[in-house]
Amino acid sequence: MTPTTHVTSDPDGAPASQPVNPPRAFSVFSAAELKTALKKMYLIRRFEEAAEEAYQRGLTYGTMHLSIGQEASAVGACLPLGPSDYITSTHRGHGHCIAKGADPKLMFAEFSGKETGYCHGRGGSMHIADVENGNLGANGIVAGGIPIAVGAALSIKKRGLPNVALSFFGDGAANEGAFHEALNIASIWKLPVIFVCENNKYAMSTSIERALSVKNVADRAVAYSMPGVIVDGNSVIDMADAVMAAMDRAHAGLGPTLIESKTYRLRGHSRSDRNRYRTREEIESWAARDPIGRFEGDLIAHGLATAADCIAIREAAEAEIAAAVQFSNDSPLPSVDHLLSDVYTPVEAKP
Amino acid sequence: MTPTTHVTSDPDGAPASQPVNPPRAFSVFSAAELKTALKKMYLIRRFEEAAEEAYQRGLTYGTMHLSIGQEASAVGACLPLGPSDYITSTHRGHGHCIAKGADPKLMFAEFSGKETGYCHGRGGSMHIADVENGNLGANGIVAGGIPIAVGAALSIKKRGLPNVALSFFGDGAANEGAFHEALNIASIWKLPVIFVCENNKYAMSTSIERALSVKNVADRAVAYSMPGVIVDGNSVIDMADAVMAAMDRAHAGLGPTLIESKTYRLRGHSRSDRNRYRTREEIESWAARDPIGRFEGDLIAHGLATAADCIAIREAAEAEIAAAVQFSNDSPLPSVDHLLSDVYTPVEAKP
Amino acid sequence: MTAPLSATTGALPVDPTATRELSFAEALREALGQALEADERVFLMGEDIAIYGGAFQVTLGLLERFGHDRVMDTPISELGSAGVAVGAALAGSRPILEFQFQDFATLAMEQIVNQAAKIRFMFGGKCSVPVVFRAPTGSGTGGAAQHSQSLEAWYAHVPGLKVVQPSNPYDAKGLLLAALDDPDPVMFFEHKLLYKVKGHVPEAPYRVPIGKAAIARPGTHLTIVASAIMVSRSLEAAKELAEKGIDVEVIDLRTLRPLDTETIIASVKKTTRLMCVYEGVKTLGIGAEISAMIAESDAFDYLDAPILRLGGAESPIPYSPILEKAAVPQVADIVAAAERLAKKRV
Amino acid sequence: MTAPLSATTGALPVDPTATRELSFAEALREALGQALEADERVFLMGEDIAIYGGAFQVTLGLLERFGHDRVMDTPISELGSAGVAVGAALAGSRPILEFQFQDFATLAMEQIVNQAAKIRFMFGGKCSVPVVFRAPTGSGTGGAAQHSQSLEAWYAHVPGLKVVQPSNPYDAKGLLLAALDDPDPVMFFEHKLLYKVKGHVPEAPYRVPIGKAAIARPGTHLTIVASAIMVSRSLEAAKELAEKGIDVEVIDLRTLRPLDTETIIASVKKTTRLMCVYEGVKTLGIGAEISAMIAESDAFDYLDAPILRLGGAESPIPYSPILEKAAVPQVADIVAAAERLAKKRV
Ligand SMILES: Cc1ncc(C[n+]2csc(CCOP(=O)(O)OP(=O)(O)O)c2C)c(N)n1
Ligand SMILES: Cc1ncc(C[n+]2csc(CCOP(=O)(O)OP(=O)(O)O)c2C)c(N)n1
Ligand SMILES: [Mg+2]
Ligand SMILES: [Mg+2]
Repeated sequence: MTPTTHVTSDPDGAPASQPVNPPRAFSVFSAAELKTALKKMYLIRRFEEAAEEAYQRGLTYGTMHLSIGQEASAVGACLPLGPSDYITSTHRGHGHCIAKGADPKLMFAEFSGKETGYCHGRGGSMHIADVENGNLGANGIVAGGIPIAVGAALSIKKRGLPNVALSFFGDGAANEGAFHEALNIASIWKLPVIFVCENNKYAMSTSIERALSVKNVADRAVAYSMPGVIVDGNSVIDMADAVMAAMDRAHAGLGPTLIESKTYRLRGHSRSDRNRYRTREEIESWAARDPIGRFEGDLIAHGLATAADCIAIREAAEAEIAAAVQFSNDSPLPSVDHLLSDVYTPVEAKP
Repeated sequence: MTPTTHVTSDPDGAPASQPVNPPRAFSVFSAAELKTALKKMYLIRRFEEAAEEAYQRGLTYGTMHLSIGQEASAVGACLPLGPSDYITSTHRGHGHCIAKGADPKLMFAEFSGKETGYCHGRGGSMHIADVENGNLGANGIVAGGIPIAVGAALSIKKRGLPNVALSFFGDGAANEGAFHEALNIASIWKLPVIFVCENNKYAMSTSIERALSVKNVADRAVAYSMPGVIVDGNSVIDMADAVMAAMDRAHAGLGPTLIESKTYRLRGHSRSDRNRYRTREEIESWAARDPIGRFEGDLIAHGLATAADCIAIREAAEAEIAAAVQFSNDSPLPSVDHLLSDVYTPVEAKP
Repeated sequence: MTAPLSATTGALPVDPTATRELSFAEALREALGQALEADERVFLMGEDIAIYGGAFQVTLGLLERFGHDRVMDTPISELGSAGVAVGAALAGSRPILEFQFQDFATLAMEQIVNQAAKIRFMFGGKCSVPVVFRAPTGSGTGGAAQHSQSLEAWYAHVPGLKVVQPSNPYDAKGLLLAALDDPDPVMFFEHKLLYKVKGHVPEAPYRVPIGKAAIARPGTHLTIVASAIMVSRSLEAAKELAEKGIDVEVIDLRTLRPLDTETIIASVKKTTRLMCVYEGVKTLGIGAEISAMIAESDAFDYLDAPILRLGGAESPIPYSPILEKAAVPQVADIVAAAERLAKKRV
Repeated sequence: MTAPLSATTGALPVDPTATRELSFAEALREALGQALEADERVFLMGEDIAIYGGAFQVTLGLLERFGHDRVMDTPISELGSAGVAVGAALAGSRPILEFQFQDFATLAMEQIVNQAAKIRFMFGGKCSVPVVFRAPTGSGTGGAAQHSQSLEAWYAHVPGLKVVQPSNPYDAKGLLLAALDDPDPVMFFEHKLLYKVKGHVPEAPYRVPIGKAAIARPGTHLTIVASAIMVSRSLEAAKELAEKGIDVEVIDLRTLRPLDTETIIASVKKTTRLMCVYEGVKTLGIGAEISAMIAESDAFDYLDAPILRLGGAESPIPYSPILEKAAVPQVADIVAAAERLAKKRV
């Protein structure tokens, strides 16, 4: 039985900032790659803010789940992945999507229900996907993507490919039967899959203390004979390191890893949240641990970027999101004539 | 975190015969009560044999799952329970049912689809229930009874009753999402429920090695912050002791316990089993650990029964089952005119 | 929303001068509060129903009044929660489980359909399973394909269940209290677009009987059978149609199982034309049953035109509002279809 | 069991002199083996399908031929397994998942209905989910309420799914190979009582197209629409009815979604009388859709009698054989109902 690996952990469940070993990510990724990661964090942040603005101005529809505060978790986990690695995502999926390399233009158009969006306006915020580039989609069903990632990993293994599948899900998802069944199957079949639980302390209004029978989601790894790793989810570098270790395991045929990313969402659960279940102090204490500033500090401290670089990156991201919003605004709505056209795959008649 | 308590365990996963402490059951139960337990074991054995005979003679219908070899697990677990404690059972439920105090006459009639059966012939082997006496039913759905037991425990707790709910299930059920969700809920709500996993090494043809990601089902208890206890399921006394300890915990408001009963079914999974998945040697080695002979030995060694007593008990059980079969044979079939009468509860019109 | 028009349709007599108005959600909340007060066996379970007050705020404030023992937040465990509700009901409690969206009840189908619906029958009638499963349904809020379904027909296909779907605040309260009295499992579906709709609701507890449809609007030319949000849409359409000289009778099903076949048959015999309007997917949606029921009844002989179904599109519910609207019947669709039907002749 | 009679009904031409016979289970096994041979992306998953050969022995021997990598025993995890199949399909594999009994697919409804059926649509048509879910259905084996259901109508209510239900060994093989070719998720339902039924099955792979019904027996007085075991019962009834001077046309649906409305409408126009025979619960069973479809089609004008449905009882399936038989249509019931219908006039 591999024991749960607590990288480091304070009594609050929030890990201290530095893992014990020198981070591997700094030696693996070039300065350019790390700066691209920073850019993605800014893209996520601005995307979410733009989404929020659109909602406040009554321009969008439906619900949305913003990942502001969780950017490091998404970007760090996806940093080691290539385009042929798969991810599955969640209702809170914009960040994962951008981290996996999606085009914010097509995302914002999808978010706005436009024909030019990733899903031609069929899916919306909760269903943005880009299967060709390994993003098997956000998911409106809590834990719905976990077994799907296991299936992708099974397909990878069957075809002898050097890839992995990585499944993002929340702390709330860890109480779904789908989590249990999927982790058991992944373990017995030793599949190249990485489970990344983004524990932001709440499932909607329900705190982990009231819903989860263990202190850490990673404590459940032992029930599936896989390593359970707790990571500071607000650190890009720690997340990337943990995922690289899990990829090594997967590539060696040793099977899955459960990574618990301790993080926090700074916005409400969804647009209808009145924040009755947590304190302003708690929110502010986490706001002070902002993952973007944190990563900028890391980059500057390691001489990989200057403060001016960071500003330039932020501005580029802001411009890109502004362009994405413009693209979306300029885009046409879907045509009702095509309502039924994507239900089934058109089939050529077999001779 | 309470660690998994291995009472004792050999490399084969089969616990040695004696726990370390002197068994509590001997001081708690009178000789008469223990002899009744022996009688129940014989009733179960004979019931199953009679069921098998009926099938071989083409007299019954449907499938059946015999618990020959698992009598100690059922009888030992139910020994400490009173009529106001609940159980939920499984597809392999005849033993649990008799252990909880059911009348074999009404059971055999139900097994035979007769109007006089527990369920008036509606349920058959897989659905025998006796709700009034705390048996919430066998269940055709693997793991289906686990959350139901948790619900009964919730109701017990809400009403402040001094009872417990005990859920029997198999090793295969431990891979169902229902197991996970139910154990988590029971733990966070500290409910008076006892989970008894009868690990007979196989789910149908699928050995635990190929389906279960841990060595012991009890190893999963840690994922729900509850004690996990491995018991020699072929020992009535060990089973009763483990359940009594779990009842103490439940009564003290400390919540659930997961007990893993290591046992073995000596017959095939169901009537259609061709036993392709296990060896004759394995079956014979377990046949040599027959739980009935074992319990008789315990009773005689402790001076609680004589060999003659045991023979008398067996003969009484045989006679009782013979009478049950006769009762069933003499009973009428249900009337098709009443097919629909038990679908809904008749309601008095409200004024 | 209109309260039922006639006592013969099953509603209790309503004081016509009463004007107390509640929203659909408030009416449900009042019913839940009264049930919790009246019967200590009753308790509520569901995801985020306590502190948050439920995704649609139906249970808002009940935690404060009744405490965490009676208003229980569950983990996100639909199957387990449903099983817990079934077990508690078997053991003598009266649980009400809220699914946050009907779509998530797909995770609990095993417990609902194999256990709750069948236990009484399988056990030879020796016990009942008095549990109420509540769930918001339907499209119109931009929830997209996994948060907008109308799968009521599934449950109406299952003997052992009762299926209730109120269309207005008055019925919401009365049917919920009736569901709680019912000894058998009741699926209680609440259309999301109705939650904020207001209507007259008496304060004292009352019951609207399960299994009785209401004539929401009497008419002579054509019968529309609908439920939930489609009742108000049909009533609105009926107004437009009246201006065009077509006098529509609108039947509010209220209960999808058991169906009030009597009321529907009587109406069809009177109007000789039948149209079923429903949000669920057209194929095998509730309108299929109503149509088939009429086509094999003696009302068949009275029909002056084919039976028309206006159901949801043969697609998942799309996200984009323009598509979402196109996927389910709107007032204009009902008007157009009714006009067509009124002209048709066999 | 008869092979399809006419090429226009969608079957490939069959050599009338061929006599190779296989059971329904053997035909399925042959199709699975041929698919595993022809396409390395294909693999099988399910509970006890490898060593045990499946609860109904459909996959017997395939482990020996293809090994554990292609014939995979799963843990008892229906929801997880369904999700794994969906994910594997999305990633380019061609999984075939066997549910041990259709009843257990209730545990997997989320993945089947929210994911498999909707992913293509939600993702804007940019991918497909080529997965086949197989499941034994129906009563008649003493399985009682949780092992005997016929919930096909649920799936036929869900856009994005295709639903197939063969009635004979020839179709079993041909439809299964067609399901495997299909880029979209297919529910493949196998009636337990058919597994041992024998019939002509060519050895070389062939397809029976999804979505085409077959005229299992041509007739002039009355149309019976049926599927699975109800086809053979209807054919048997038709023989008896022929002796009584009633010439019945029996349509074998083969596919419940999409429905072959054309074939049914044409038959009803010819015979002017329609009866739907199905094992699922009568209310909202597949017969409801067929009846409603006809009642709104132009075939309505041709009807000389109300449309009759002979469906399963409004109860769970009981254990006792005498009750179990009474709960679903038997040959005698079909004969009696058809006689009544033949006499009726509008
Ligand atoms: C099966 C299911 N149940 C409930 C919901 C409603 N819901 C959406 S998000 C959410 C909370 C999820 O919490 P968590 O998994 O921790 O993710 P987070 O929102 O914190 O990122 C809930 C209850 C859902 N979408 N799917
Ligand atoms: C949900 C569900 N899946 C599958 C089955 C079919 N089935 C019946 S018993 C069984 C094996 C159960 O194994 P286990 O839980 O270990 O109990 P045992 O039979 O060994 O007593 C299976 C697969 C079922 N009844 N229910
Ligand atoms: Mg969370
Ligand atoms: Mg077992």
